[in-house]
Amino acid sequence: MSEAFTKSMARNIFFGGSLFFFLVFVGLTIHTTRELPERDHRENINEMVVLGKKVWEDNNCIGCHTLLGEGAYFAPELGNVYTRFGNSKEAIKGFIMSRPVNGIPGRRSMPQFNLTEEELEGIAEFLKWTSEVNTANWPPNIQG
Amino acid sequence: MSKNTVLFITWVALIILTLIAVIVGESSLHISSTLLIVILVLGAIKAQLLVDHLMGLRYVAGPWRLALSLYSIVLFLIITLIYLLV
Amino acid sequence: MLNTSTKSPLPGDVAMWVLILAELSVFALLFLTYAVNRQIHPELFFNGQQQLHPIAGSIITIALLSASFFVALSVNLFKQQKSRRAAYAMWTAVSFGLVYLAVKSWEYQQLFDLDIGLSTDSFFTFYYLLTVFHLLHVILGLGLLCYVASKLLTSKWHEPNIMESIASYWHMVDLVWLILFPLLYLVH
Amino acid sequence: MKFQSQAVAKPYFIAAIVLFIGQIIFGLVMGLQYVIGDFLFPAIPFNVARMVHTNLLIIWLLFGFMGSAYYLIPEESETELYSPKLAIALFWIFLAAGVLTIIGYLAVPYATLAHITGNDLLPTMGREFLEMPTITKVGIVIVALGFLFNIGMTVLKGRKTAISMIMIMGQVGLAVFFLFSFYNPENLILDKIFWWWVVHLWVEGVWELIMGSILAFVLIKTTGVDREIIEKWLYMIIAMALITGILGTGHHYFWIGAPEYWQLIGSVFSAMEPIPFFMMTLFAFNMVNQRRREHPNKAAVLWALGTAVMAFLGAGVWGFLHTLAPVNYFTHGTQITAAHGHMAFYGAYVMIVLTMISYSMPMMRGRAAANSKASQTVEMWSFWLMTVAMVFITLFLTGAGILQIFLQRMGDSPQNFMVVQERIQIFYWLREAAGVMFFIGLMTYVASFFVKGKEATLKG
Repeated sequence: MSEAFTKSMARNIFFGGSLFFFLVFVGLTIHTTRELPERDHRENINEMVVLGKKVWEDNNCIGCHTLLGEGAYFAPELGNVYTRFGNSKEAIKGFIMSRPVNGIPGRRSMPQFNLTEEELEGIAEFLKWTSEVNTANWPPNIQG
Repeated sequence: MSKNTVLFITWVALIILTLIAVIVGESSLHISSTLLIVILVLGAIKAQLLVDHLMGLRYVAGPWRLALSLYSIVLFLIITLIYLLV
Repeated sequence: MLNTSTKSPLPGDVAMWVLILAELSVFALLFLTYAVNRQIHPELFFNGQQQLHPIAGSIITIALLSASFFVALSVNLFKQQKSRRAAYAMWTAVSFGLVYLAVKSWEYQQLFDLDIGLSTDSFFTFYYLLTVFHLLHVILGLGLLCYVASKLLTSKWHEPNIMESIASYWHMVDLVWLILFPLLYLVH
Repeated sequence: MKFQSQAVAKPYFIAAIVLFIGQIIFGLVMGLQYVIGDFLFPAIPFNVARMVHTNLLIIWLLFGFMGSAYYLIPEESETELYSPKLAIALFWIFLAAGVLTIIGYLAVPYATLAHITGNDLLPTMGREFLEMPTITKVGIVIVALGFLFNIGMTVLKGRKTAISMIMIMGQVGLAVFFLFSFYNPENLILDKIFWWWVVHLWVEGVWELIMGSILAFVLIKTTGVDREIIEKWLYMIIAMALITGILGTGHHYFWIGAPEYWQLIGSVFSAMEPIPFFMMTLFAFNMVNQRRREHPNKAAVLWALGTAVMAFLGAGVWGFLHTLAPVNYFTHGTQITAAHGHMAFYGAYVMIVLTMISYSMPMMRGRAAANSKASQTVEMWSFWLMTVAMVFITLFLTGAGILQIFLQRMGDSPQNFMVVQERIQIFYWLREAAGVMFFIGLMTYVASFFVKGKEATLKG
């Protein structure tokens, strides 16, 4: 078994291989960004949706919830909450407004974030927009 | 036979096998299962010729020739089974 | 076997062969997924295959096979210390590679004219992923062949390990096409 | 210790262990909140505890990586560190930024923290693992630049080995990909796609380079095997890691709105991602078998072998469990993901830092090569306690995930999320118990530093 196994060839394979696949990845990412508009309906992003995303981030909702399956697994998935709540923004806003300040004894509970009416409208718009993104019909059912 | 002539013969054989496969493939619109097997077997033969002579693994020590030969044969076999059974 | 010929060493570097085995397994996974999906949507795949051009496919196959032949020939000549003739063989291989590139881009042009893209449907996702992925490997391979060919011509370059490794890489790329061609073009 | 300036790594490792303890404490808090819903509510809601848990993990691993680099680079380059004073200064800056951020999470509501730290100027907060205020992110970048400058200058003026070059590539990659955390577009889908450039290309890309170079360094020192062989294997392992890992990012693009060809690319390439970890296990065991010397630091060798195995199990096997698109369709966003996350992070990155600490700390505390026999035994106890506890945590979360999928995602009458969470409480209780076991293991680990005794001799 007199095979040659040299460090210089291994190094070349490392540099050549990773560069090649990184370029392929960048190429695919560029192609993805070109195909995204008709999948994520970005034309529906109005300033309320933008405010909603800011409210989502400023209150660290991702710390308990998952959004399109990514985040914390403590509270329900919110990617399709708009459809689960019967396509009604009022239901979402009502739920958030009515969170008890000291929570529910013995059970997990969502804190009261004291959002203004505009922020509530924003977060509802943001969740509505997110539910309309084409996610290859994920999640499997309405429960998310 | 010198190495170069073996290469030349392999090359010619590969081209002929390719042409046969194309003729068989284009002979009918919907490939019957027998023609399917013929094409895939031709593919396996070509792959074996390439591995043995062009890659030069014919007389190489170690599992390399076996691995490469098995690669194409097993792959063609699985694909044939998928096509025929599923 | 008649003549108990002596066992020759593996051509090229083991590191390259690890890469070759990795690439072959990626393509194997893609081929198997293709076969399974074809059985799931037989007519979609059949219609897709009708858009392809088997004649162009066979020219490509013959071009790649010839390139492989000249690469193998070049390695033999190189071992017989005929560097200059090995270089010419290598440049011939490169020219066959260019034939492949020309015919392949013609094929893509036909599909682009019909507005068929990567996400048109499941068949063409497979078609583009498989063939473009293979194309990129051929382009990388051509770069390596050009490197070797120019080295052979100029200095007293004598690196059998690099020469054989690059030749083995090229043969791997050709082997992938040998499997891809019947699968995509012929079996419909 | 060949070079005095390597001692700079000591404070980094001490800070790493202290923050590690903090991380596990908040892990226990969260584990309890899973079973006792209103535990510490509303003082420390779950999302705050989670931020502290995950950010402490990242900060202490970064401390560990930087400490490992400060110990490894001078010895590899056979020259003193360029500027030990800069390293210490950066240490205090990074520690201050980290501690202040954690205090910020705990002291004020997150929205207030965002407002105080001027998140409106350049909003980058509120995203998983990147919850730290924008100013902290800027602080991290400054520390990273200073750190890279420091080790870069050291390598420039010294011997260049594959191990130090790969360590530097890994650290530079870490810094470069962290810059993507500043990109926070209004379009959630674009935000997610490039968020994975930070998270995935860290843990399944450049961090594997850092891990590989540390493992190779420790193996050379403990087994005495020829550098040429070890570095050849190292290059092959990290080549396979990047070849499969970069396009492996696709397994995060299945369900977040990206085109559906990612389901094919992501599945195929991430199915190959266990291979570099399998090669790393072969590599570690092979080198230890072919060792040319008996290194007295048995604990470090155990950690090195343990890292290879647990990385393969956690990142490789548990990763493959849910990486294929048809499977991921059901497991995405369930406890299966949490199970993989725990064992992968512990097996690959926590353990490699502990390996380096276990190898280098005795020498930084004035011993020739290893702690006393007694101390090493306690340390080995902590290894088994923590590793077994982590296996249990992963098994219990996998059980929880499978039941969750069965109840919530399968069948014709899927149940509501909160109802399902009630049904799988048993697994969360068991997981909390395993978490306590892990904490005991960690305490044992800390105790092993204070066990006295005659130093184990250098045999052979």
